[in-house]
Amino acid sequence: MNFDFSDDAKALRDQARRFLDERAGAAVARKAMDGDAPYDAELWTSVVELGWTAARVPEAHGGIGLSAEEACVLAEEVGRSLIPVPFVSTLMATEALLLAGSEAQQARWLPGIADGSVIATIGWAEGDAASPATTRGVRAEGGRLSGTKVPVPDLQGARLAIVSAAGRDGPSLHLVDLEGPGITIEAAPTLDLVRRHGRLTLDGAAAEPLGDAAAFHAWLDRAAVLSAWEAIGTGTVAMEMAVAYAKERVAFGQKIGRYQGVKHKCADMYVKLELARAHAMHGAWAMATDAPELGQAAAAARVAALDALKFAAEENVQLHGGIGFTWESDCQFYYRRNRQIAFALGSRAWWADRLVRTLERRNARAA
Amino acid sequence: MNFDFSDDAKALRDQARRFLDERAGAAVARKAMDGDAPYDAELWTSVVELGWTAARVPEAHGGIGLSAEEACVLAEEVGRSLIPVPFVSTLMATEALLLAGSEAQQARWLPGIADGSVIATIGWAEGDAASPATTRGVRAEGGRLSGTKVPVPDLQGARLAIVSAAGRDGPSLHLVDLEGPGITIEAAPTLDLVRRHGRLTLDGAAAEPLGDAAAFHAWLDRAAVLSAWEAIGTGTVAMEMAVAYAKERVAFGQKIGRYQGVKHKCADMYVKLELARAHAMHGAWAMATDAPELGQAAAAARVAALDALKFAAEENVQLHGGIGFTWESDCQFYYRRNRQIAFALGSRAWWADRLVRTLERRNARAA
Amino acid sequence: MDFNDTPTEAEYRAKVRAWLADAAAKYKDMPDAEGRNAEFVRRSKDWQKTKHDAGYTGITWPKAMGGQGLTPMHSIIFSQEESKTAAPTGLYAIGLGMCIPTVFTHGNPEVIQRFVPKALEGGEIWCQLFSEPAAGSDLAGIRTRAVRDGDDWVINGQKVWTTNAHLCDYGIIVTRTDPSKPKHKGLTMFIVDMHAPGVEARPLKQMSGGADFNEVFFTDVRVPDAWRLGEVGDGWKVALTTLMHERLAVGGKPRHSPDYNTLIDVARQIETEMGPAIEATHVRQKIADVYLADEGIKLTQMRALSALSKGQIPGAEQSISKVVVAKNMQDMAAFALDLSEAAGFMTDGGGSDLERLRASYMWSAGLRIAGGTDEILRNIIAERVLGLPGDLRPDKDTPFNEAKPL
Amino acid sequence: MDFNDTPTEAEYRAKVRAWLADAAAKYKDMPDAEGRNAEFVRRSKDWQKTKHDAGYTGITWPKAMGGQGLTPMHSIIFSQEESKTAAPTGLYAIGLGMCIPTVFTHGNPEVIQRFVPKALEGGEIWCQLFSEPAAGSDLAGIRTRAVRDGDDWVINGQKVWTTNAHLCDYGIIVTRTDPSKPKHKGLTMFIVDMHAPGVEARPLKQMSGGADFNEVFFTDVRVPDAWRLGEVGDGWKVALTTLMHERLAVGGKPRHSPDYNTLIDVARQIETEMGPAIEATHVRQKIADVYLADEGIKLTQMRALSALSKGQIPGAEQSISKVVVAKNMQDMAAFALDLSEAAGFMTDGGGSDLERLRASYMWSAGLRIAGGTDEILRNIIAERVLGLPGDLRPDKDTPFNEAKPL
Repeated sequence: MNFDFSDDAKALRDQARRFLDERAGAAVARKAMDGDAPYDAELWTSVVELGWTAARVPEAHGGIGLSAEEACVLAEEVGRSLIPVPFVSTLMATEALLLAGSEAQQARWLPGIADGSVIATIGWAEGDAASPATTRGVRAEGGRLSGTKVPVPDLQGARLAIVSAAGRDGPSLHLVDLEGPGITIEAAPTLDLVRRHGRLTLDGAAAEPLGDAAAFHAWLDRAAVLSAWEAIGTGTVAMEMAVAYAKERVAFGQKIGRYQGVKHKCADMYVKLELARAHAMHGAWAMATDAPELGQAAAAARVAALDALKFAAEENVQLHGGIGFTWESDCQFYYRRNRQIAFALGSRAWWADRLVRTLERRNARAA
Repeated sequence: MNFDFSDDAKALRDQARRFLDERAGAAVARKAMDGDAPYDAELWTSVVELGWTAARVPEAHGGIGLSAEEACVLAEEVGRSLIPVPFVSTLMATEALLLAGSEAQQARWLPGIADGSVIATIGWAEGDAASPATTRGVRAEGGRLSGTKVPVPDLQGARLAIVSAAGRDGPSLHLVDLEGPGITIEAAPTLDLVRRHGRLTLDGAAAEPLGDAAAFHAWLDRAAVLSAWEAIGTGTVAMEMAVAYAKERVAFGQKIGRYQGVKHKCADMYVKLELARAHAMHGAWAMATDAPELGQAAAAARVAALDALKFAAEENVQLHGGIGFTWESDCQFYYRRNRQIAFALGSRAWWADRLVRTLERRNARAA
Repeated sequence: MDFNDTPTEAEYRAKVRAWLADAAAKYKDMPDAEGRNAEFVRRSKDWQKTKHDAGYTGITWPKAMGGQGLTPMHSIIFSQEESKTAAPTGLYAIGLGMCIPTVFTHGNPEVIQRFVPKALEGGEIWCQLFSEPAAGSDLAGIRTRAVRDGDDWVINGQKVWTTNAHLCDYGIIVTRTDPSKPKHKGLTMFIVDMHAPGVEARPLKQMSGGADFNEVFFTDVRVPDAWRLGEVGDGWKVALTTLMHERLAVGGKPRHSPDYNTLIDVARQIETEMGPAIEATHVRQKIADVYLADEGIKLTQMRALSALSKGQIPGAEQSISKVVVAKNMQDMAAFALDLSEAAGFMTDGGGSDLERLRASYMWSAGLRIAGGTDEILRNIIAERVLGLPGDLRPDKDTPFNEAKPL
Repeated sequence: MDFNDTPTEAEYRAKVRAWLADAAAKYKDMPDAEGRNAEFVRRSKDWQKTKHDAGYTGITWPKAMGGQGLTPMHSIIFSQEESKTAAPTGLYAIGLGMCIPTVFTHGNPEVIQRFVPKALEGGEIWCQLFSEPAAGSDLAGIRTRAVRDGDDWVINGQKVWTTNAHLCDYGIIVTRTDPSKPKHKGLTMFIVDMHAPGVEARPLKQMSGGADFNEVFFTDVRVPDAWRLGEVGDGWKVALTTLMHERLAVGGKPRHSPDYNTLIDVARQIETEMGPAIEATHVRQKIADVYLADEGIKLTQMRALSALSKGQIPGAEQSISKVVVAKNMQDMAAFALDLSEAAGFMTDGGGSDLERLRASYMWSAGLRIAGGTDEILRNIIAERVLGLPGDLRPDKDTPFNEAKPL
């Protein structure tokens, strides 16, 4: 049994960790928050040079052709670092192209993604309350899309948007070249002040279908695994921050980490994160092997990771006491990002229900 | 503002507490558990002599005519004491007669209840999973009932059973004289080894309707308030037991009550019980004044009390460690009674939903 | 059991209501003044003076201090009625609720004469300077030094989480005057002039965006010994008097916070794949949970008010309230934002309910800390109400400047 | 990443499977034997001898001790395959898993010669005598005394929570030999003959009804000094070796416990006013939560197995597992029993799922305590994994007989 990442994936993880520890982190996120740029262009160049955008792209399209395991470790490291670049969005879009793109579509977009000239993102949300499966506001007619997607992460600066639009069997994905006509892009402020979101208004914009409704759902599962890894990375750093503070802060003559009220909370963070990690590894395995368990593993990974991140982000503020609630503290980055990741692919409750639907289908097949 | 029990109710509470501290408690419950009697006849005689069964019965029917406040304080004290007598069942049946009984029905039964010659109980459950509102197994035809009610608390020894049966608008209550023909009573073992339950098989047994479906629901609210007080009493003693042990048990050189892992758990028990107490007082007020808030207050009281009791009963075992898990420990009485009270009037989830329905109706009226 | 005023209370309420109808009427048509701007201060001063002249200030204070010598219930009745008007409130809450009672309990006659009447009629605004970066939950860990110099004391150090420091004229401050004594023994309390040289108040921006508090820096700030409150070295005891006055406030959810009805409204408006969100049983179970917390705390406070009305001192209701309210706000807001999916995450739309829920999610993280963390409050409940023993405090008897944290 | 055996593992598994198919076949048709009766003991002894003769006992032990000198993965593979048969297991788990490794690590050559081979072939059954009424979480609080008398030691005291004590031939016991030393320093461990005069094992009935453990009373029980394990006063260090062997067991949910599929099945069968319970979203959310715990722990154990397979020592997986499993069992059982309303409360019907859920609700209360309470396990995770400092231990350096609990 080797229920663990491959040595290659681990080596990539270590390399990414070293780079991000040096170049990213809360201080860089704060600079991004205080600035206007949609992302940090210099860091993006470095990320591209490191080959992260090329990682999943097949060699035939100018990439490195690494496996889903590598995508997962990168998502975790990026989640740890808060790095203000559109990597997760581009990665999720890449997965959609890999999964559902025709040879022509892949040839059109993947080389640019690999060499960093194309930033890509995915938009499913439509402002009003809606789950990924209830897209209502954007319709496709004769190769053209109209409607509004908002908030779309990393939209400003992106060249390619993959958006969902209502179809006969539910939403399906469409490729939109953002340099085409009929497209308006505006800022859409959200609770996350570091990762920028935009409002994409489509007015008869040219669009190509990217697979069918089934492909949309298959993509959702893959994206959920990646988002779980990102969440685990972010949550783990929130935990590490809390633990470090608990080892150092003194109250009533002892390190606060000696109090069970504090240490049991840290232990709970760890337990939740480890459970999430186990599910997310299951997801990574299922994604890498195209296993039939993918649906169940992906939903479980996302739900467990959201729970772990939320708990770690909230209790990290709590353990810091007053100082943790200040603007100057880094606690806020994890607290706010927790909302971003919770939103990113549809809510915890929606995914929990999806998990049970998957289990029911599995049980029905087995019966 | 006097959101507190009347001086009369408090005096009755103090008297009941003194009696029960002396005569009841876990040791008496253990004796009852080890014996065969359906209830402790000697204690029942004392309870009747103290006037508890007469408390709610109007003077015209041989009772004392006290208010709902007095019923609530008695329910709490009885909940504290675990006293093995059919008082709560008789009290709930009394409320049904007071609420929905005709003059003749009241004259027939209340004097016997007041003087202790009639033990009464209420049966709604029908063995298979069912909420109070989905009675299916017992039907009334031409003044006769057929079907099975199980488990019915305190059935053995009872003279009068008030049972629900399906009607056009949902279940309604019926009076069944258990000395009549067509009645079979057997033991029905449950998780509660102190409060005995029975299986009541009705085979064309004579029965009188006691009010309509609306009366059934109005009774449920009143019973829920009483059961909340009982639960609060039981939960409070579980908390007191845990707190006493935490003050005395030593581990690693300190009283375990010094550890936040222990003391925060005790604090949480207290917080949950105090919230439940506030809702149950609201229920007592609404019951005593026939206020339109009764539905909402009763459902909230039951749900909050179930939560508090469950937490106190479970964590009382936990705080005791190994010794708390032994048969010889009294922890089991609260752990098991917690299941009995949870079952007694329908589950927590059913009542939580009922609470929201009540709020929706209120909001609709206000709109 | 009833929710009615006693006859005395009813009489007082009627009198107050009649007076307010007239005196506070003019505020109804004024545009809102932000909580911390000059217009708000002007209005607050004016309103305090009006109340003072009519005998509605210092309601519970001794008559000798210019108060009305009435009960806490009278004070609560006035506040309840006042809060129904548009009159400006809040600016004097800490000063008159906590600072000045400490001044007239522990100050010398001259100090009382100098400060109490002026404060009561609203001429001077007060703040409380207790918390420090290294003295939060463990308030006695205060490091701000006061050193005797002739008839004065010289203060150096930093305070934090001071409400309205930049608007205040005076403050009460706890300082360490003898670091060679154990931590609770070497403290002394003073009155300090917030306009004195060396006092600098800086706004302290919160995670949630606003800046409702201050940091206050003290550099060689001189205070006359006559402004000392209590004996030298008795600062901890004096501070406990101040904090006791906090307990009498009957707290609860911050005004205008979203509650279970907000969740009902939000859930009614959301259409999911399976129908209206309000029909989903997990949403309904959550609404019930939120109701239990929201209404449970309100009812718990009514129990406290009933005790007050009978002249009793309320118990642990305040601690229960904050433990329940703050976490419930955070949980409910997160749940509702999740339910609202994208709309809950965007900050420029979604209607006022979602705006309030987002603010609530951010603010609740601070509320779980301010005025006693969830953890400290559980300790208080366990120790003061249930009688459990305290955490070990290894530094309790060690000289402050020799204590080595374990 | 894969869930497959390595080639070496696969080869061993195939060999084991082939052997078991033949050797364990006879048990398939035997009627169930209760875990603690004579027939079960007879069958267990027989099966242990069979395994021993075939080279499947002491799989991880050194060859010098009669073991196979293989890795923990080999041992786990054997257990996995064995558990698929009807062969009787469990009686030797504590003896061979924890007691005998302590004996051969700390015993003298004669003791090893006398006890180890006999234990391995199943001739003698062993128990572990550690916990006492006043030494549970704080195991070093042991009060059972051993006093030197010539070549013997005389033991007096009481042990508790001893599995199978009444079936056992020998035990390892921790005693206090010097109460004037600090608590961890005055302990010594011995082998004790469970049939010796003065040893009395009484069944200890649990809250859940059964009696799976014993209390064991020692009255003037004599043990030769030659049966001492480790030096006098080194009992704590020796006990830690024993407990370390516990860590290698890859735990999890008790076999046959209800899981998320049970909840799905129960929910499918319940018809509520609003349709099948399985369609209620609060039920579905709960199923998801239970799945996350159940499967999350299974997957966490696979991570531990993968580490073992690579020759690494697993980390905190055991502690995580028990914290999650026990509470999840209690919550899930309570939820399912609630959902089943009356049927969940009665004990004489409702089908096997409900029987298992009721048993699970009772048993989980004990599981949250046994082998480390939820609270102790959280301490372990926080201190050993996250490196947080320990609770203050005021009695650590005080002579045991002078320690005054704070």
